[in-house]
Amino acid sequence: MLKKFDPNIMAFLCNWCSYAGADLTGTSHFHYPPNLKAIRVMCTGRINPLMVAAAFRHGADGVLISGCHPGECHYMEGNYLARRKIFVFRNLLEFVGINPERLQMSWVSASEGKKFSNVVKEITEKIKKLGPLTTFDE
Amino acid sequence: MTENPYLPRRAKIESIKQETTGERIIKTFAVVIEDQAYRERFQHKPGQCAMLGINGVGESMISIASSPTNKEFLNFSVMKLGKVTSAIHELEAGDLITIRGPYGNNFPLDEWYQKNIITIGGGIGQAPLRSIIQYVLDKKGEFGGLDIIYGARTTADLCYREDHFQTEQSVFWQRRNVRVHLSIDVPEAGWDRFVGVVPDNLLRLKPSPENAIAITCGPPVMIKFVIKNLLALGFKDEQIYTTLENRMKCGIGKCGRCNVGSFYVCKDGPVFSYARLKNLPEKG
Amino acid sequence: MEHFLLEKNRLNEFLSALRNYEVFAPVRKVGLTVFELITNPKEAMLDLKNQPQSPKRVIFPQSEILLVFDKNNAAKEPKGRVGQKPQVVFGVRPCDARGFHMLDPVFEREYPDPYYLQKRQSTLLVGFHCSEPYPNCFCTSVGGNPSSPEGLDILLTDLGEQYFLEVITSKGEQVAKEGAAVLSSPTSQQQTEKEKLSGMAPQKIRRTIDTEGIASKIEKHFDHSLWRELSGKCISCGICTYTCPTCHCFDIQDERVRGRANRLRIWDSCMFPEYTLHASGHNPRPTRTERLKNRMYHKFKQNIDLYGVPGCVGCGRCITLCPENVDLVANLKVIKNL
Amino acid sequence: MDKEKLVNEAKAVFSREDVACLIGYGKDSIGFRVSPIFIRTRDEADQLFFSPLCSLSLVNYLTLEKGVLLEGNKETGGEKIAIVARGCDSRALIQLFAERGIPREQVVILGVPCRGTIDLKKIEGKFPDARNCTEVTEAEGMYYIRFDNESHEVPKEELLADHCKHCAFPNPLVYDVLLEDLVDSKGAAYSDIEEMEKMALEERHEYWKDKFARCLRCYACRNACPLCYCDDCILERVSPQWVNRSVNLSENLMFHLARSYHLAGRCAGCGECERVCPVNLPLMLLNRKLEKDIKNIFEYTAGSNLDDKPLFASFNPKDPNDFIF
Repeated sequence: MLKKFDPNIMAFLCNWCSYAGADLTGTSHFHYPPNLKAIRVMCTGRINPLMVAAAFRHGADGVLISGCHPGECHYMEGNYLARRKIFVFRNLLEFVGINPERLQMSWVSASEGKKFSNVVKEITEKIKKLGPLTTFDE
Repeated sequence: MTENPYLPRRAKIESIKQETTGERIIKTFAVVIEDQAYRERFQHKPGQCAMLGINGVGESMISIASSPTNKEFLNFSVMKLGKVTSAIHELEAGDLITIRGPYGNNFPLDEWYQKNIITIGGGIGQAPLRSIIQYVLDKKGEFGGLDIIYGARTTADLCYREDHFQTEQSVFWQRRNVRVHLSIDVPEAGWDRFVGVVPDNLLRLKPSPENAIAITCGPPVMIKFVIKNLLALGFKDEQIYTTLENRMKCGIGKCGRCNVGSFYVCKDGPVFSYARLKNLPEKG
Repeated sequence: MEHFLLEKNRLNEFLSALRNYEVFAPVRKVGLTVFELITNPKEAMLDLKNQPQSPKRVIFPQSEILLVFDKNNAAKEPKGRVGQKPQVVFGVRPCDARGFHMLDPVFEREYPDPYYLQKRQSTLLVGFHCSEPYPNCFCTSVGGNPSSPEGLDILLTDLGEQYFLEVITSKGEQVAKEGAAVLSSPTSQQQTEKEKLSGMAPQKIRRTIDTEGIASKIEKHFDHSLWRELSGKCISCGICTYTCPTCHCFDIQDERVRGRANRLRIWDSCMFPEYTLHASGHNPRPTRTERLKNRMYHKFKQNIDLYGVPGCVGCGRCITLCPENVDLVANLKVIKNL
Repeated sequence: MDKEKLVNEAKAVFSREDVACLIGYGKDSIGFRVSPIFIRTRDEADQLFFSPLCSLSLVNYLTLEKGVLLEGNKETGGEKIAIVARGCDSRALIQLFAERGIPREQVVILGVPCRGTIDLKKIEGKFPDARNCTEVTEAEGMYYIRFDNESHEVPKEELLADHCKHCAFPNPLVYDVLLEDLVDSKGAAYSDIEEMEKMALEERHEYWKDKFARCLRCYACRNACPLCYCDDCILERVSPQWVNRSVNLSENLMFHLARSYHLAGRCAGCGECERVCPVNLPLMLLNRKLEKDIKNIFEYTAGSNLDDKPLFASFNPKDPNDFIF
């Protein structure tokens, strides 16, 4: 019997919004799939897409990057810079044959516990449909 | 097929002593090889090195800082610098480490019978010299006098401090012609010994070249000036020894990177007489 | 040893007969000729002209697992080649076969290296007389010859419609036995033809350098300012070392990926600054000048000191593939004329 | 190009400016090869030449070994560096001025309007036995090639380097001396990239797998690149180690993702990475794919304007947002 695919999803959450949002999800008892492994970063702007590639290399089937809504970055513009970088990196992934849907981004504020749980649910479903990432298996 | 030279053996860390509290932290590890057969085969001579490692992190070539007359354990003084040495510094007494060796050549002790030994060390460079110092102290009848010249940047950077102080103040050793000359580079309150760099301390002490062997180890620039001063004091090329270091990976003369001229430091070194060293095209 | 004749159109049959071997042969990939394990003899491309890489990697792979660490972090040796089929490398140029002769003492002496030696001992080299050398070939200047059997187990010479097959070693004899069904005996005329071709081969080598005395010149002029000029073009990439049949330097690294932890040996290059960089930040060979000098020193002085021969087989790859045209032969000439 | 004009202008630069070193093209001893040469005195300038064979970029020599050339010449006391630069090279220079803070006035640029250069692999493949090439000129879509005792005419299309076929900046964008009249520019062309974009994801993956599996990780693509100048490259760090040293498909893919991404919004299009690759990886496809997207979406072209802020240090509130939850 085929083992059910349980995806590994790596999340990079910004300290000021999304990490607090994820916290709120927990304290508000909103459920979300346990596939997500979160790493707190100070700002999405400090995320180097190489961290995303490394997550894939080390076994992630999908990656989520989540930060403050546009205009609400604690450091004024970190999330705008992240958006550009991630947009370009998604295009690069697609060009070498990796489905860009495996790299997701969301804006979740500290008060959006419900949204965070929905984002995680939706992304987990997406990655489940895509199946395991085998590109970095060797 | 013969034994796999890359296969390390497990060794247990018996104790750890933090030597320095300065900018660069040095710890001395006392380790015992677990496998009895390998432990018995691991017969090192003063001057040799061994590969210490942590499986999954990597290996580093470290001088053996204890004398073979010490049958209880092996000493390694490790400075926290790169990936592997940083991981080794995280270990605690009772933890396991890996070891393979011993590697390299050694000091030609047979040729030094009844000679006066002068060691001139700087910083972590005292580690390989410690093996010969301990050996000479343990086999005092085989050698003449022993002068230990050692310096570091500050008192916080001095290795084996208590050992040196004890030997320095011991009447027992003074009667047996063992003298310790410590120095630090910059003045410090409470320091009544020499202040200045090691080559200057050497010039001040003016050890006699007669029937003497001088061994030096330390930063490249210190070695350079120590050799210059030794020559000025009348030492012959054949009386001067140094131990070199280079980046190493295999330890057995295959990976290529540690060569100085046509010699591999890991296999043909680390001990070089100045007579041999001065003919090499690049000096490490 | 024995001589045979192999009809060219029966080459595939000959390769197919080697059932007891894993056959490596040059194959065409992405416009390049590379040595790979073949399953179908038709894949073999006996184009000896364009081999940017030597077959060195069949015996000394670019990355190789030395040790496997288990869950308790205990080190185990990976399964070696013991018990597996022996390998045949087909289509080796004589210079590349000599390259293995240069690698052998490095891995054999003092601390025998089981990883290299196991593969070396179970690998057989079938070479081709090199009838059309590269423009940058200079094997005859470093003790080689385009028709040399040195280091090979079998040597083939192209006679037009047939290959003249010489068995050089007893390992080669075994292969000849397996393929005996498609081999015949050469006529004395064919024997003469083969000898004639061998005699002509060295004349086709167009680049030459008299290496006599180079070692002492390199040593004598070690601190000469000219080295800086020679290395001015170099960009410190690893092409010359990675394509060299005699370069053997490697790095050892522990890697953890997805719960697997291994200690690996990976080719390294003396052209990289990191190669000699101490953890303290001190680098005994900090610039391209010292690194390029060291490479030439290693090949033409150190190797002679250690093993009695220059560590170069004159394949010319480092010249042909150098992106900035650092020309070993030209550089040697400059040193020679100092 | 007229050699005399080039040599005279180079000599004039030496007379006029305080130049420590001029980096230019010189003919090599073998076949069609061209080498970088470093001219330190006025008289040495006679060795300079330029032809369609000059396919290599000289800009990376400005930053090699922490910019050793930029330190000036202690013997002659000269301080500036002069460099022969084509359109793509001038873009790389603009990027360097902006990123590295190299003062513009420290570099004397001899600009060469470029009609495209010959791929050495192609011409050596066509004439493998050529020993001494004496002349290559271009006229009306043909190359006229002389070597040894032969002369040949070859259609330009056959020998032109691939990245030159799509060049949108043949003319130097910044220069102190212009060595020839400006040439017409076709504008950027991305037809090959668009073709690849039409492929299915899996198909494209297979395509790259086949390529990356060949990579030797010799770092030539990085070292030859005029814009890969970091003293401490992320691809070589061990702690943290982003890319392992193992040479296998996964690590090679990591390497190339990192390399091409680091050139996003910076690549000058000189094609050095592709030119130097010993295993013929089509690396410019990756660079040009990003160049195309960045141009279309962010209206940004690397090295086109001395005053531009770096792509990833700037943003527009209206940047694409529809991929975000």
